[in-house]
Amino acid sequence: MSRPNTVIVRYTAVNRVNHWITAICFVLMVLSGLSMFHPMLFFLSALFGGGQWTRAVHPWIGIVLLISYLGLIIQFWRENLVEREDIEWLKQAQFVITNEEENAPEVGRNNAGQKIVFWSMTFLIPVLFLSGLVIWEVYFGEATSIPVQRAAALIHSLAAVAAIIVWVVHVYAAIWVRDSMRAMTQGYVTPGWAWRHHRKWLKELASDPQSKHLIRKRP
Amino acid sequence: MSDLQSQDFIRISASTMTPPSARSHEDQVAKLIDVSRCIGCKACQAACMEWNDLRQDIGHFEGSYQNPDDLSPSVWTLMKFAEYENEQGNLEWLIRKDGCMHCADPGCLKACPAPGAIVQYANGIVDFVSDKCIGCGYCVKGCPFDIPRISKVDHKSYKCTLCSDRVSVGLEPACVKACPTGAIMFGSKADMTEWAGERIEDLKSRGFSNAGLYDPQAVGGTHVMYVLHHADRPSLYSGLPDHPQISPVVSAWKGILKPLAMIGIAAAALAGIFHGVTEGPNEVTEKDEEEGERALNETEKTP
Amino acid sequence: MALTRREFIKFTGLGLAASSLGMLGFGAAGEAQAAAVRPFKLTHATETRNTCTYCSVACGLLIYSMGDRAKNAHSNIIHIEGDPDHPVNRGTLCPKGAALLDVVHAPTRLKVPRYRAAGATEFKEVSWDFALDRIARLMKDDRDENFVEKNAAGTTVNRWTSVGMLAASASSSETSYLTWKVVRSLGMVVFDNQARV
Amino acid sequence: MTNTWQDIKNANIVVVMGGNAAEAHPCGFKWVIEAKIENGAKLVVVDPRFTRTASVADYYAPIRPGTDIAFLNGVIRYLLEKDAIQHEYVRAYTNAGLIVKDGFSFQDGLFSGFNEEKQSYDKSSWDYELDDQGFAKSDDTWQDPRCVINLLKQHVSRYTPEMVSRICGTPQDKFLHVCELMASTAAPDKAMTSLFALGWTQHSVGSQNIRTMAMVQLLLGNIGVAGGGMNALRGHSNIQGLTDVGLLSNLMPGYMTLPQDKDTSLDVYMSTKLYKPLRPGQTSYWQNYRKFFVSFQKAMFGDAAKQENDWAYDWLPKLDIPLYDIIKAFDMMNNGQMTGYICQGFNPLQAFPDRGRSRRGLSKLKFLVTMDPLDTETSRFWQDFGPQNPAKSAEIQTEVFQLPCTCFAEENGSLVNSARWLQWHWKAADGPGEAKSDIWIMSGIFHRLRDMYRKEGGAFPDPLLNVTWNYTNPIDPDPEELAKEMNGRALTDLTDATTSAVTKAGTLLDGFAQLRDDGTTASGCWIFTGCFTEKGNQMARRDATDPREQGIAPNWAWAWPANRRILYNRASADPDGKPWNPSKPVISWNGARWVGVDVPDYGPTVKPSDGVGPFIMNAEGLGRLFARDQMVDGPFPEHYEPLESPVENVLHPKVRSNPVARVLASDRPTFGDVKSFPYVATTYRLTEHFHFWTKHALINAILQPEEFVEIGEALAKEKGIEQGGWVKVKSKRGEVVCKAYVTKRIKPLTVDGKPTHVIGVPLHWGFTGQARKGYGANSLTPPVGDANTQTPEFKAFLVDVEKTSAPVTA
Repeated sequence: MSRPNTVIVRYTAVNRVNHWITAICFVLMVLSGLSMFHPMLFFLSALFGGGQWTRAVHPWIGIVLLISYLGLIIQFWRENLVEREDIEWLKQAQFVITNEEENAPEVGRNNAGQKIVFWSMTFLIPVLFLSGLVIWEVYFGEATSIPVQRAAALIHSLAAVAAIIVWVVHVYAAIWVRDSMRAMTQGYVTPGWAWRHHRKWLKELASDPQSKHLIRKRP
Repeated sequence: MSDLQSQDFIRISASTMTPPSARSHEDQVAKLIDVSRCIGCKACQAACMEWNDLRQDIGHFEGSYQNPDDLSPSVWTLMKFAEYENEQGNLEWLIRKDGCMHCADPGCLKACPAPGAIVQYANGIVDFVSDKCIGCGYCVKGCPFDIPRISKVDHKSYKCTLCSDRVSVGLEPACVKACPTGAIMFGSKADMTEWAGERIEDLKSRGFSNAGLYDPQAVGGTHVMYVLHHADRPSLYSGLPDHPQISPVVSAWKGILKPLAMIGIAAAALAGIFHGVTEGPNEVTEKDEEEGERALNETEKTP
Repeated sequence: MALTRREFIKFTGLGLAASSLGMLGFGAAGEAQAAAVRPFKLTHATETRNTCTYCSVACGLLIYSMGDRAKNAHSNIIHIEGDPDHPVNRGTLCPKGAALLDVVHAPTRLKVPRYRAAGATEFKEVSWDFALDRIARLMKDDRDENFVEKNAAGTTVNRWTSVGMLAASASSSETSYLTWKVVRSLGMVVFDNQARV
Repeated sequence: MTNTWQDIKNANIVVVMGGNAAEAHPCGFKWVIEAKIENGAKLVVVDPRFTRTASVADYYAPIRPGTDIAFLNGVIRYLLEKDAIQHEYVRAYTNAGLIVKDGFSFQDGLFSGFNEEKQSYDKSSWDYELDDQGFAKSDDTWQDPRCVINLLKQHVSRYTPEMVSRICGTPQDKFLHVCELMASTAAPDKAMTSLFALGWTQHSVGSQNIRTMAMVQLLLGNIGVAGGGMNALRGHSNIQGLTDVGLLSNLMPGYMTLPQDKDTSLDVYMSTKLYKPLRPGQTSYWQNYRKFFVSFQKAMFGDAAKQENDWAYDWLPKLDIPLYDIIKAFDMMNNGQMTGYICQGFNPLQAFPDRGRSRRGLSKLKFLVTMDPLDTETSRFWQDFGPQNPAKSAEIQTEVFQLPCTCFAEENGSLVNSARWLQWHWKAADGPGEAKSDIWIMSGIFHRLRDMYRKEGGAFPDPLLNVTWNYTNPIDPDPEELAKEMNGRALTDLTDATTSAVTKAGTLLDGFAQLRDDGTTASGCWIFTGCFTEKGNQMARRDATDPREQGIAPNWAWAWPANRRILYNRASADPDGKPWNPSKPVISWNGARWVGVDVPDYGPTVKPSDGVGPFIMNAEGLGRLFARDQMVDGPFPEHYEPLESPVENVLHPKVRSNPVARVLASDRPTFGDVKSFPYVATTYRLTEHFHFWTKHALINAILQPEEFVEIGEALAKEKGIEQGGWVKVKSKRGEVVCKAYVTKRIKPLTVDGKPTHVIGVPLHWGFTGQARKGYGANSLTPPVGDANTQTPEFKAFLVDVEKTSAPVTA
């Protein structure tokens, strides 16, 4: 297969750095969080220097995660607004899953699945943050009543599990849909990738003189 | 686990294993607090502080004899005072020694995520092993009696140990020994329960028809029990829970959620793996590239 | 209940407790806990019998001190608890007695004689010899000046009223007796103790 | 205490009045709880506040501070009216039937013999009619209107339940219920014990408070029996011992009294001491006074005390006034009559009434010596500590010596507990730094003075030069040697008159019966004889065996006198020697001798038929319902209002308070009246603290950190005082600014129709130590003393209270 000479910038450097800060934080949160969630995974706390360290750093990473994710929200909220065609796409999602994407409607910059990931995280991360604050013993141990803390702990766990599942889907999708990863590592996609997965977006790009700068020669 | 004789633990926090159960004949111990004999002298508090080398900061007078004002990492037991006017208009000064109840089914242990940080010995004592404590505060949320307190200094959880160091060498806890009026007794749980029965009879004969034993079964019974003159209303005694139980929220959190969550996460991952194995990757074809290029070029040419 | 209360109280005693509680089955737990729980801090401490210094119930005490009284070991009191053999307190102590350790080691315990000169705003540390020499001198000068040998009626009265003494309430009877001898042999009559307050 | 701590468990009724045993003596109080559990006893508490003792009581009745005599006289009236007395006991063992002199009378609040000018009584009319042989006349049928029981009936007739309620503020039904409970112990096999402490003593009528209850106990037959008695719960660990050894201005060891100016010779002195029995065949300790005295002089002065010099009688100082007590001492200081003061383990700035007066007094001294393990307020009276101790150091010319002492854990010795047990204790460690024992310090002062007198001469050095000091280590005498000296020894070979047994010279004596008045025995404190014998240190005995678990433990330590555990135990048996309560006998007559768990109160072979009365301290051998000459303020107890009281004396308005209370004229202007100070205050201790010591101990400072007063909800509401808010409590003498504890445990009492509020003032705070700084309750208290014992009236005085803000501290 000949390598195309033209590529399309999908994520800017700022986009990517922000994403990866979020991703690293999220992974650390998952590892530290799970170690405190299930005894089977307590061994993960060793990665952080033991249980005390795990307990201590988890909320701080959470703060970084939240701030970082706020950055992502600011950068991506507009392109993740839900549109009527997202529903159509979802209805045809079985074609996507079976790699028969050509049978599904054309997709803009983000498909409905990506939007679901975005909005799930946009909902879950603040929930995790707020419920996390309530159970952040060191600073807020006495700020709320114990029943509130119990509820917060339960909500925190539920939200975390949901977020992890969303994250698993997100990561798998990135692997499954080949070359997607490059968009988030090197920032660009090929016209073919765009044609295959986000044809509508490609067409818009192509017809929009404002977007010329996004189309460049392969570096 | 370290070099502990694990046969002597019947519960260990954050352990997925069933502790060994070969030693099945160890007597359960219990501390019986007979509120009707208690004069609120705080000897138990003093003895506890002295034996356990605990000294809270000197506080202020806060409108009650209750001092310090709350349990803390250095206050493991605390006399609580309630002025109660009964139906006859007579004053009763209900004084209760608060502290860990050493539940048979300890909520703290259930909530604890650090393996071995909370243990329950075969004699019933629930003990915090601070070496393993991570300071998360889950025990605080798990406890139905609001007992554990997390230190702001070393971030470890503290509470009454039932003087496990004394009991382990065959002595009674320090508070029990000190108690001037015998309001705190210590022995086997069976003996204490029986003795409580005698005390309740006596109290009934003195007009306290609702006298009874506080050994709440919803937490499996406790290894610290109270003889109350008003066993029908424990909350009169500075908010002793009327119906203590491990909160359903905590049970859900530490019970069903744990396996469900693991299954859920695993299922998501497995789904991905099986999808990958069965459907394979979604790859861009050469045709796609051509089409893509074409789409780009077309527009480039058309303006 | 199989045990009488007296026996019950008895076996909470130090010596008996170890064996009796052991028989009840607490001993087995001990083995396990020994590895997990805080080490028992009195294992080889020296035990001294004493009597509580506060009220007149006179509870028996066991004072535990570091060291085995070897020549090179300086005894330091590390723990005080009730004497289980004592017929009155049977091992119990009140909140004052249970906290005796903190009065023995109070930061405001005096360690050196101190002297405050007339009009001074601070104490200064002095030697015992300075303090006792000066006190004796002040006492003698005043006694020689104000001692009343005979009253107006000519009766020998031998009294000294211008220096007085308040005796303690917690010192031993032996100390009291010696104090009485010193005070009365000087003719002192302004003499009282804390019996009333 | 007449009985032991453990003996309380034998009681059927425990009355705590004039004390707060649970709070002040928790470990002794366990025996009250045991009485409830083991003996089904009922605990009755009568107190102005609902105390910690009340919290475990079966019955609580409130009372206005300072009105206990009215209450108890009401009880006596009830008992006599309902005939709820133990007849046989009262007839045989009390002076109910003795006939009182015609001259005795009581009118308008005054007994016969009152001298207005001297504010004292001539007690000569307070006596029995005597027959030709000098024995008291009696009427065993109680028909004679002048016999004690009839005079008593007449005296208490005014104390009807209505009157009691009017004076005390106790609701009538509660008063009557308490009467009923007490009356239930008139049965011979039932006992009531009275536990009391400073709640009775710290009044201008302190001794009479106790006496009234003693009379109730005599009428109920509760003295001398198991579970009975009058049990003064003494405050300090060795205050009993200090009193026993006579460390009071007018005392000598063993309750002998110091000569007065009128005792111009030994014979004159002795003539007032040797009691003549008032009934045929009666015995009395005091018949042996001369033996005790001479033996004491031999211990004190050794060979220098000789027959020729009247056993050095003149070397003892004589008193020109009855007492040089603390109230007098501080008055003298304020008048510039004192040069120096030595405080041995005592903190008068905190402990004495009217703190301002104490501070001014100390400022006028030339020198002050304090000997204490702790940094006391007294030793720093001259230092400015802000509002809690405003002092201008530069203006105070007192030289102060603060001498560091060892504490209980750092010395050997014996302490006498409330039950008269002498218990030996052992040193556990050395004291900190250069701290020295009181024995070393007193010896140091002694040697320096003696050397100076030897070198320089000076005023009458004879006693100082001749006092015995033959200790192995004269600069730091061994407590054991001192204990042996108090016990006493034979100075020559002694032969017992009846048994012909010989006691070798130098041998330690076994009992005070061996003491002689011919200089052949020496004993520093006769009541302690037997505590350290040739068999060893009896005070160190540790055999806790307790026959029948009756609470005697006769082989634990040693009790004075003669290892007797229950005083007046002869009264535990009926006149024939059979125990009143067969299930709890103390001693009984087996036909040949007295046997039982305790040492009998008199000769073990004295037959019941000899009719010797059980109360052998009294000349008539009987318990006194009529006090004859012992009390200075009347042979019967009478209700007098406290010196500061919110109401008139409704019984006799002209004689409002105790006419012979100890009040110095110079202090009268410091008393406030109800117009300016409308509330009754009472001071007390909290269980978390011991006086002013434990605020130095961190644990206790944590357990009760800060000064407060207790105020009832009604008064708090009236005054706008919030829970835990700041208040200022003022008396005519000073003020305290502290936190308020608004409580349901103090309720207003209706006294003579008017609501009366009581304010509780705990007394533990000062300006040294670890607890938060406080003003101290004695900033408020009046310098008034009980007529008999001069104990200050800390339990009833007047104050005002107002809401305020936190004090500004430096």
